[in-house]
Amino acid sequence: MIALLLRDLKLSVRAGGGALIGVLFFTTVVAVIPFGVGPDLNLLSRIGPAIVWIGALLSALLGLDRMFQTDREDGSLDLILMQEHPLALTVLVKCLAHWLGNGLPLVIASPLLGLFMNMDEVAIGATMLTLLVGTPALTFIGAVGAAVAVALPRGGLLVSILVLPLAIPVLIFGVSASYAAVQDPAPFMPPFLILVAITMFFAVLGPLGAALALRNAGD
Amino acid sequence: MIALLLRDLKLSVRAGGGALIGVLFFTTVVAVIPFGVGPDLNLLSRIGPAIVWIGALLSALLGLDRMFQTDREDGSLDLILMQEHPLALTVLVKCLAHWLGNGLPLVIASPLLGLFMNMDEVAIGATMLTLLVGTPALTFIGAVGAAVAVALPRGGLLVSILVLPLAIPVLIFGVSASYAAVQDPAPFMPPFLILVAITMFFAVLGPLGAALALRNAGD
Amino acid sequence: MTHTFYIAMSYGIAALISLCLITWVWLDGRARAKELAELEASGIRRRSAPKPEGKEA
Amino acid sequence: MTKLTDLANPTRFLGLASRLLPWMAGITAILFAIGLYLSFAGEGDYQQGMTVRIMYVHVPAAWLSMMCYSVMAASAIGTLVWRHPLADVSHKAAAPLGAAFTLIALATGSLWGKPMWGTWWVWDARLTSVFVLFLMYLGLIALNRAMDDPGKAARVSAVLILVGFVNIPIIKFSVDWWNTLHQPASVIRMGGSTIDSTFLWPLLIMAFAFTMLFFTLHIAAMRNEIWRRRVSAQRRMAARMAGQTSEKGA
Amino acid sequence: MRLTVEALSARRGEDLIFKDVSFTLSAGESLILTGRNGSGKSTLLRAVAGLLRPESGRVTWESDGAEPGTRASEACHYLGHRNAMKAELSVRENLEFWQNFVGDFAGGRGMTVTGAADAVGLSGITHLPFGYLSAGQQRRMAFAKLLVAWRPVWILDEPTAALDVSAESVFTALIKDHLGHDGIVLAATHQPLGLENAQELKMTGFAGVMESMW
Amino acid sequence: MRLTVEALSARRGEDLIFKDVSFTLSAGESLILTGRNGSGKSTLLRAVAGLLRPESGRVTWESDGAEPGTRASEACHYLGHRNAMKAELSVRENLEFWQNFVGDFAGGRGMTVTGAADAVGLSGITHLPFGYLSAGQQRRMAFAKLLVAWRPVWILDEPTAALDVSAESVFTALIKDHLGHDGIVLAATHQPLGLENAQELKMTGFAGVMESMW
Ligand code: HEM
Ligand SMILES: Nc1ncnc2c1ncn2[C@@H]1O[C@H](COP(=O)(O)OP(=O)(O)OP(=O)(O)O)[C@@H](O)[C@H]1O
Ligand SMILES: Nc1ncnc2c1ncn2[C@@H]1O[C@H](COP(=O)(O)OP(=O)(O)OP(=O)(O)O)[C@@H](O)[C@H]1O
Ligand SMILES: [Mg+2]
Ligand SMILES: [Mg+2]
Repeated sequence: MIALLLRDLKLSVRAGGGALIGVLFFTTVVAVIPFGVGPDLNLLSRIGPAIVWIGALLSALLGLDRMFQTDREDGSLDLILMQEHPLALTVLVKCLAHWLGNGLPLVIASPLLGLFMNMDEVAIGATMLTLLVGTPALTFIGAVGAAVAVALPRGGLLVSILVLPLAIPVLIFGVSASYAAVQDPAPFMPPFLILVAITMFFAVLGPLGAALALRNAGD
Repeated sequence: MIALLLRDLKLSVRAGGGALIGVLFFTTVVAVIPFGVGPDLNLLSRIGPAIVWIGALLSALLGLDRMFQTDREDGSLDLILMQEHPLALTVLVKCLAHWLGNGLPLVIASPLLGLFMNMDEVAIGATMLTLLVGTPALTFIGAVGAAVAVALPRGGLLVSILVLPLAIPVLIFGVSASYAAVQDPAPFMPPFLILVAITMFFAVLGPLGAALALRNAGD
Repeated sequence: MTHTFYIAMSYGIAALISLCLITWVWLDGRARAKELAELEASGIRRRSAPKPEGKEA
Repeated sequence: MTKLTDLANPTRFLGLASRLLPWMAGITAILFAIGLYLSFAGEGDYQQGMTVRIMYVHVPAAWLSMMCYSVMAASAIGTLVWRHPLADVSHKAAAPLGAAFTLIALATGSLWGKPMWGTWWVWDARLTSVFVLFLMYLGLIALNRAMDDPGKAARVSAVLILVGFVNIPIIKFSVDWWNTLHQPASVIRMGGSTIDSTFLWPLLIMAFAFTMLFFTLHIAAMRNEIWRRRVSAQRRMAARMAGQTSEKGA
Repeated sequence: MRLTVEALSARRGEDLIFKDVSFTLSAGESLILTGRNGSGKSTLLRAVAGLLRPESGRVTWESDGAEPGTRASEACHYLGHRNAMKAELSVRENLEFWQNFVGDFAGGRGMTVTGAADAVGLSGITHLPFGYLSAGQQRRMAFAKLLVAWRPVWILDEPTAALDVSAESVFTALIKDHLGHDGIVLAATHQPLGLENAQELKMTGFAGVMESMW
Repeated sequence: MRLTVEALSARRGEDLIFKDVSFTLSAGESLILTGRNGSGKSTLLRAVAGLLRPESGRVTWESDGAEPGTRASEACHYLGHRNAMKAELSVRENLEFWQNFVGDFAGGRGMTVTGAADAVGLSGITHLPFGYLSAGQQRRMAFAKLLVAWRPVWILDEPTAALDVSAESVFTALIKDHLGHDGIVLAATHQPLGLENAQELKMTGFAGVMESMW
């Protein structure tokens, strides 16, 4: 299992994905925003958390759909399925590796981007915290989609329809918790706890669902 | 050439689900912004064109990096490279197919998203027009990146970062033309014409650069 | 903050980055030269390089 | 008289480099000594106060960041058209230098921006295009590391360098095309320099010093890269020879 | 130690590819599948390996030491048409990963990575990324995977494809060695593997449409 | 009609794989490359097909009808280790695409898609997605690609890998037929193709390190 974690991490670092690249991409995306919106610092800091979250969603989505596809194409998936390890655990480990390689660096880079977006300290902290809690959920949801995609010879389309709607609640609670931290009347805790709950829910459901899809995908 | 166009279109509909995933992502991005900005309709309509453009840019980038990768993995790229058709023309056709599969749906979906953002008719029309003219440039720029990615044994995202900077001018002029259409003093035509010029510039430079990279990537 | 602070910071950062760069290039060069010398010592040399006696290979 | 083709021979290049490098390093040091003295001896600008001194590092570093890219673009043409190995080495060696100079320009620019504009960073065209340049340098460094066939890496990065070259005119003319906070060109412009000569001299000398620093480091880095390749080729050769003898023995 | 296949049938799309295939293999026995292209050899192997849900029938594994609930697939190594190695990682990294992930099955010990590479005749190039190897070198390294972790049953789908003549005989020797150590081998092949005492099963393809179901 | 290869050398990484290979093939002639795994057969074929930039030397194509500037690669069909077909598209769609995209070379006519599928012995399954075919069926369909558009030179990299015995003889017949119609064949293989009068070139691998350059 640790071997799998390490292998997937290595692949995500080598295959041009991973830490530096994801973060650079994220940075570039955020850097593009002020061009669209104009150099209005006030406005920037207001939409900041939303933009940082969208950037994170995008970076998390990049490559997620191919989480099992590459393993299937080269035949590794067959061998992985044959082992005695519970499949859901294997999926969990793969998700973990994906998150460590792609999600965590984004969380770590988010303060810098918050600065670019002229956000204040509280907003930056809140965004970082919600990202830390919320991005794993995106990975778990994506894993189900990726597993289904493997099962369907022409499945790509269906997957996005399946996955994005599930990701929207994460995005919404993540963003609203970040805002609640800075805007006075709204309390931070309720949306944040919901976000935690969503992540925990998908941490269970995601690997189980993905494992089920993979077992039934066999050809 | 038409055969190539048709094949790529078929593949984008059948396999990756280019069209729908892009549009769905686009919708998600646009749907999240109001959370950040709050229910301030005025402000929404003010940043509307910018947000729609940013959403389009991000959606256009999804999957663009694998434009040549799949062809390389199954060996098709070898045969494509050997033909007597000028390679730049082949790349142009592939770009066209990619744009028809991924860019055009975004353009078509944009009025709907404009409505979400509370934009008025002129703004919606202008945004749609600028998207129609500007998104091909994104594809052409991305093609260079995709061609370079093919050469990388461990290719991928690295490349989008290398080319994303080039997309910034497209975004700037697209957005400023959209704004110029609604804000009085600024004239619409100059930025719009620059956008046209940029697209035409990259319509030449992109395929040529990509062809050069493909020829030199050979292994 | 005083202007002196910004000036000092600017010159400081510029000096720091330049020095890092110079040291990196220098250390890299030394390491490569050492490797070459080691190879030379172990008797491996370029086919097209002149022989130690000075005769052309 | 040495011809260009002689220069382009790695061995000859190494010989030339070892003769030139001490001189160039010396000239660089002298120029920096004069430049630094002049920049602190002169008085401040009536408008910008003492902070004008930041200009003496900011502007040369900014120029260098663009010049380095131009050198890389020229080498890239060398790689693609003449396929010369020294051109490969040249643009590979220049990328980290470019990144460093761009970083200096960015850092000193922000440090100047805080007292002058009241903010460290704004997303205007000049600043963003320089930031983009920095990202491109980083990307090219990463690209060179990601590939282990140096020849292919060189050709591929050459293509990207050439495509990315469009950014250079954008940086240069961004202040004219978009109205921004940043200073428009005043030293290098059509119709002569508009800058006061008390500032011009230190600036020019510092610029010259930075340029010499760049060329010194570039030649040294190229020499290192050639050595690196030589070492790796000889190691491979040795490994193969050892393998062959053991195969025969078995 | 016994691998039992009972009345196995499998489907592709809506066609039955084979019907009621049964056999039993005990320690040291081997079965060679032959048949034309598309006759269902790979399909049968995948069904036995538990990668394809069979239409009917079952595959069981019995052995003295094994817990009763062991799925047959856990006792098997599967070498399919695809190599299951990552082009981006070096050969050594690939082999080490499979060694750790797959682990040894009760009752045996795998070789070291270096030993396995040596056994397939390619000890010198374990540092190269797998993707750089030639087609035959890749196939050999994929075979080395079987050696680094021990499994009693080897399921091999055209193991000798793309190999040169000397490598073919190396492979045959390795397979014989496995059989000699009480292994079981189930292989599909077009070229004779040169195993003595191997049972042979000729696949014929298309065994009918699942009409009765409707 | 003549394919000339002069003093070709090619590199992989920093190793020279072969050096100064020269040969000429005229209408009706064939050359078989043999050698161990990793000896550089595929590398040579890719260099001739113009897919790999050679370190030195050149490949030229002359023919009565051809314009002087024709790249040699335009006169060639290349069948590599990979099949160049899309798993998502049906066999027919795949073949039709290559037929239209590649087009016929001056001086010959390709078969129809149905005819080509028939020639490789698989006329019944052109409606299936390519990904559903068995390994051997995929290889056969990849070969059918050579038949739908005419090219004087065929560059074949282990064309018979994964094929059953009957298909091998079908392929040999097709290759002989191509040679009989003034074609040129350049093939790498481990199994004898059964061509008479074929020249043979034995590759040996590793021809040196490019150290002198530095
Ligand atoms: C991070 C922020 C900054 C960046 C990235 C930046 C970048 C550049 C670049 C690329 C140039 C060379 C332009 C050319 O040759 O045309 C330049 C020149 C210059 N910059 Fe900046 N700059 C920044 C901040 C500032 C600030 C805050 C000031 C002063 C208020 C300033 C003053 C100047 C001046 C006076 C020149 C010389 C223009 C000329 O004479 O051509 N810069 N800067
Ligand atoms: N969805 C489907 N519908 C109908 N037939 C299918 C479908 N998927 C696969 N097939 C057929 O099932 C058979 C599977 O063959 P399999 O891969 O088991 O053959 P094989 O004996 O391994 O052949 P080879 O020697 O070529 O490897 C093929 O004839 C293939 O065309
Ligand atoms: N970057 C690299 N560095 C060193 N060696 C390499 C590199 N890339 C490929 N090689 C080697 O170059 C050779 C290429 O062999 P090639 O694919 O041409 O062999 P082949 O004769 O077709 O073999 P096969 O019969 O297995 O198909 C292999 O030995 C491979 O290990
Ligand atoms: Mg098979
Ligand atoms: Mg080969």
